[in-house]
Amino acid sequence: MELRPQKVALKTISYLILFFFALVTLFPFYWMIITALKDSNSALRWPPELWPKTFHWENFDRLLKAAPFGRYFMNSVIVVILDLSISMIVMSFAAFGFAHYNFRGKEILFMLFLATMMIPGEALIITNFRTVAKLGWFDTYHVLFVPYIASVFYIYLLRQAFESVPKQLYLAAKVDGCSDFKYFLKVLLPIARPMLITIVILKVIASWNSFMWPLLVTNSSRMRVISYGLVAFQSEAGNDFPLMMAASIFTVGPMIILYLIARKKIIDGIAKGGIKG
Amino acid sequence: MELRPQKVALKTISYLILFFFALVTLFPFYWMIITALKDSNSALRWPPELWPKTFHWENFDRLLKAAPFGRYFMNSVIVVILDLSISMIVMSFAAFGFAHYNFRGKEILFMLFLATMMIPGEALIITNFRTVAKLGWFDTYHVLFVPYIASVFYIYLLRQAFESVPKQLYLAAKVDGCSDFKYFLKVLLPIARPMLITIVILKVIASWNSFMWPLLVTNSSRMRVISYGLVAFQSEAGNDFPLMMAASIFTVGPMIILYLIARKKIIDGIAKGGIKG
Amino acid sequence: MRIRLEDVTVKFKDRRNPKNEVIAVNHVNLEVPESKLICLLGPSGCGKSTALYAISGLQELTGGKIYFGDRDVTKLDTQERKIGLVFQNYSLYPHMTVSQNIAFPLKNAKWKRKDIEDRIQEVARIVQISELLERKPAQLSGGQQQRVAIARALAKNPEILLLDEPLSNLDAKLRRSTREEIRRIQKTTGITTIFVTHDQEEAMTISDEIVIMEDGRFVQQGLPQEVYEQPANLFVAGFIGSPTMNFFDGRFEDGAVMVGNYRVAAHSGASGAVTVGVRPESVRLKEDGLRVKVEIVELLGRERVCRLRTETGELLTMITDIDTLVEEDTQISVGFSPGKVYLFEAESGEALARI
Amino acid sequence: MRIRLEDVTVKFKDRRNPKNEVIAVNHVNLEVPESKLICLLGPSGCGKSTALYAISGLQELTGGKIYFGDRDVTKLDTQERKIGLVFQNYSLYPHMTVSQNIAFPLKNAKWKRKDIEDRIQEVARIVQISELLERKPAQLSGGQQQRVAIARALAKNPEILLLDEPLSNLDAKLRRSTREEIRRIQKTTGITTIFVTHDQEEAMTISDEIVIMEDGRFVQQGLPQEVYEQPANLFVAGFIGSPTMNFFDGRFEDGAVMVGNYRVAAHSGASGAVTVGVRPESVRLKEDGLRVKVEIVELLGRERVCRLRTETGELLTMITDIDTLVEEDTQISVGFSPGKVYLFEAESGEALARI
Repeated sequence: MELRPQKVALKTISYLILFFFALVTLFPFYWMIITALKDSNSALRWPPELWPKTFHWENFDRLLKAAPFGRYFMNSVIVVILDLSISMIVMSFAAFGFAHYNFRGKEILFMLFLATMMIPGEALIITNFRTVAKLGWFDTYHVLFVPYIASVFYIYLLRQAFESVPKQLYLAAKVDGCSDFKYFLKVLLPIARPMLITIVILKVIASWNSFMWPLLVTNSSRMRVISYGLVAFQSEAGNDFPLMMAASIFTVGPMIILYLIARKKIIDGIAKGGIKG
Repeated sequence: MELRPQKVALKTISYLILFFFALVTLFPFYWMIITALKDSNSALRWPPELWPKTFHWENFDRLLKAAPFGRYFMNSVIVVILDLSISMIVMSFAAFGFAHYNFRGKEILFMLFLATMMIPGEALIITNFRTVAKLGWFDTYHVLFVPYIASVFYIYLLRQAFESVPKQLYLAAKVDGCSDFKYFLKVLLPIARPMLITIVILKVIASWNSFMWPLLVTNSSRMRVISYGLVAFQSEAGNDFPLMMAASIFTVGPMIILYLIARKKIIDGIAKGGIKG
Repeated sequence: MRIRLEDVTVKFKDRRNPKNEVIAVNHVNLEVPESKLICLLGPSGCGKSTALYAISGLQELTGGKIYFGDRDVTKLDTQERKIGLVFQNYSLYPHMTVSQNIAFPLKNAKWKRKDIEDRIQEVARIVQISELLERKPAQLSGGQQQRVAIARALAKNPEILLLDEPLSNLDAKLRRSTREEIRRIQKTTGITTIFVTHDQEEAMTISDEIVIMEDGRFVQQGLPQEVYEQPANLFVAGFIGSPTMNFFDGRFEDGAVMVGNYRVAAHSGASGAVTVGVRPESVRLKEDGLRVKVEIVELLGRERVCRLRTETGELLTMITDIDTLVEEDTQISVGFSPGKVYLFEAESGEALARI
Repeated sequence: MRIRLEDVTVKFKDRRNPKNEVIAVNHVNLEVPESKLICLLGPSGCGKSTALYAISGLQELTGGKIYFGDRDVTKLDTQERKIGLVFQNYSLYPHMTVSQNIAFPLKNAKWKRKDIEDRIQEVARIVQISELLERKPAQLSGGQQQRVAIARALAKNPEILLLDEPLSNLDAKLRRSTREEIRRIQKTTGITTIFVTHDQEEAMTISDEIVIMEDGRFVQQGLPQEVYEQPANLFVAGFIGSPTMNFFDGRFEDGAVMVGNYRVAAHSGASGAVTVGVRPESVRLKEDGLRVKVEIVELLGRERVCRLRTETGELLTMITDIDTLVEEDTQISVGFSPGKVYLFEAESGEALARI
């Protein structure tokens, strides 16, 4: 339905804020890309060029010669895949347990879990660090993801998704001669698919971008993941901003490609099945 | 309805995973608290004591003498309050603009915003760092939150919440002689309250726990926020684990208290009105 | 307040194909007398809600004029039209109590606090929700929410009350009592009211006059019983009445109307095809009538609803007294009550005669 | 397959107060003959769905026994009982197509792929959804989902079909046609069927026999028309029939039943109070009858529904032919048709006589 023309004041305020918002959100991103294609001198020039005169694609060649980003990249891919496959299984079962079974103290236990969301990651990193140090896990792949397998928030979202499936569907499955495990596998998981996809994507992003933890528990450059590699490289590359930005694009690129491929799924997942439970 | 006894296998798997999950989630937390109350020697002992023989409350006294945690604490409080009040206003308007008005390219702009969620914070920190360096904003309060005022994800959640309000309610408000702005203020915001509360809490946690950015843009210890203060202190305190853990509790404490106070609201908010839109 | 619509038209752009236009309301004229309750009745998608929104001012007109009394309100904003509007889903503000909901339009109109309080008590009394004032909408039943929505619409002393399918979210029992309630409130207050519905029984029982809409046009306007007994065309005849009217392909032959081999009645129409309509209650057992097989008999306490099939495979419904014995899976012969058979032009569907 | 319930009881713990027990089904006995369709009819919360779930095996019994034929199934799991169950909200698996939904119970029962495919075609033909097999439930209308749910329930060749308010999510028109459809399917397949509903009209039209439930007990079992004409007590009389039966406080006096000053009929009952019930269609214009004021007259095409108020303030409903002239705001005098007046014991509500 078309509405009568409204007073424009509020609309103007909204637009101004959207514009400001676009600026602070999108500009750094744009800046990263064009700086990666400038030469070292013009990158430092003030006022900055908003559009470089020549594009220095050779910056990427220089980057790969300067540091083993290929290796970093593969390390990140391995960690993401291991993390994802193990944690999705663990979290699905945990969420199913909470959603489907009743046991004494269930809600209190769940509240305790949720309470840990309040603790800053930095505080936990130290105790986790001591634990893996005692276990002698430094410079391994598993040390990079095992402490982060069980995320309270994702289990919470999954539990919500499972609980939003009508109880009658479980009864229908019983009538249809379906075991609990089959119900979990054939009915619950497929229905929660939008939420699962959303969580997979968020988990991939977090895992790919994780930095502090790899910094602490990997020493050799052989085991560096890409985000750590990026930061380490930045301290080595010093003032060569274009090279730093090229390295940033190397790190950001896969996530952008993931977004472009999965865009519709992400939006659908979050909008329809995901966040809405 | 009570159900007939089910096969126990799946239940057992669920319970085992829940137990494992409880261990990796809750144990570090427990460990932090008891270590803070041990003396330096017993903290290092192996195998560790699960329950200290004596409680060394004086660790907290030693901590406050060793570093200005009171000052750090107040800095964090100021930043959180400024961040929260400005960003909630900005984000509400932005979400309202997206939810309520139609303009050319709206969905494309929104997709672009969402795409920035894929970029790791570390990559943006560098460009943001260069920007605020040029602006000469180092060692100020506003530098600590301005770049993070507009969070794409929260705007997205708010937009969802606003759009889930039936369009007919807007028409009803029109019939009742209500302007657009009044509708926003008196109808939309109160209805979206559960979501607003959820976002406020998530924002407080993120703001309180932010670490990398303060590390980069504040130099003087006068401007340190508590998370940075904690980490800085840890490198200074060296091997005095109990003191480090006491400092951690100082950082974590307010969040735990926030949780205890707002627990019901958080749960209700996320469960009913919040995540469910 | 009288309402007059003059040549009102509302067009939309088709969402899928923006080049196409959808004509939701198609050059309609209407006169609503003062203090009357008029129903806009039609199937879903016929444009009746759009017409209501056009009258409320929430929907801009593509063409035509709307008058309240002698005042041309075509260009006025909703809030200047002095109307009350009750939405299909009630559209109560979920975060406000009942009394805050009722007070909301008054606060926006800058009434004094004392006046607002008095008015809340007054309308609460009219719609009988005085004991619910401190509740939130979620704590109310559907019927109670409905009353609150009416109270809110009445609060500002509107000159016109518009109701958009206000009963469609209620269950059968509540629908019945609420419709009597609305009728009572409308009579008490004497506000000119337009009521939109797709339920013909609702329209029949509640309204002073019915306006039947089809595809954006007003097809017929009249008293409820008039519309039932003298439908203007095939559409109205099929839409009004439950179970629906039976239709047959008939023909004029030898100065009579024939359905198959059954001579319905003498009628000197032009020769050729004709559509014959007869209501279920006008189908009667009759020797030498139409031979039919009884497929289903439903006993509904005081009457029998029989589904019959003719030898040519057409299905028809007959309603008889509970005491008239008709059994399933038997062959019977039925006729149509004289004076209760409707003839429609086969092609246009226009009513021709009642014989 | 015959169904027999012997002294079946289901108790729950009260959620708010775990010490209290709620008796949902209270020592009921039932015999369902082979190939019949039985309705469990009662208001919401009367325990009818719990009773159905108990028969299905989804609900454990607190006491009593259930037999299918001669087999005691009381201790059997749901999947061993050879039943099909259609839920109120259909409970289709939203991520599966129609044919996958129908195949699901067969796959769980380890049928061969070829047999499954044949069976899908077969049941799809019975419920007439052959052209919908590749759709997802979300792409279907309510009525189509309903049919798919029935198809899935029929797929495993169940010996018993249970339906839990299967029509309550459909609109009025669809409800009518779907109920005829269910009747047809049940007759075609000959499966013993139990149908739960709160809608008395639905129960009247679809079932071979009706069982009326009140507060966990079976109050009356009988043919639909029997239940209508010979209600066992006040509850049944008030629950069956629409508009509902009129009730009056009456008394025995001088060998007759009196309502106010109106002498209803001669009857030699014990003296004292009695509840007099009379259906709206049995209220007739009559001189020297009960003097009433006509408050509302609804013209419903073929009949008039009149709301009347007695001099003592009681409201009653009368249904007359459309041609009987009764006008609003007039005084008339009405009587009750002889042989159609029901007497109930004033205290217990038990039926006494029909006079």
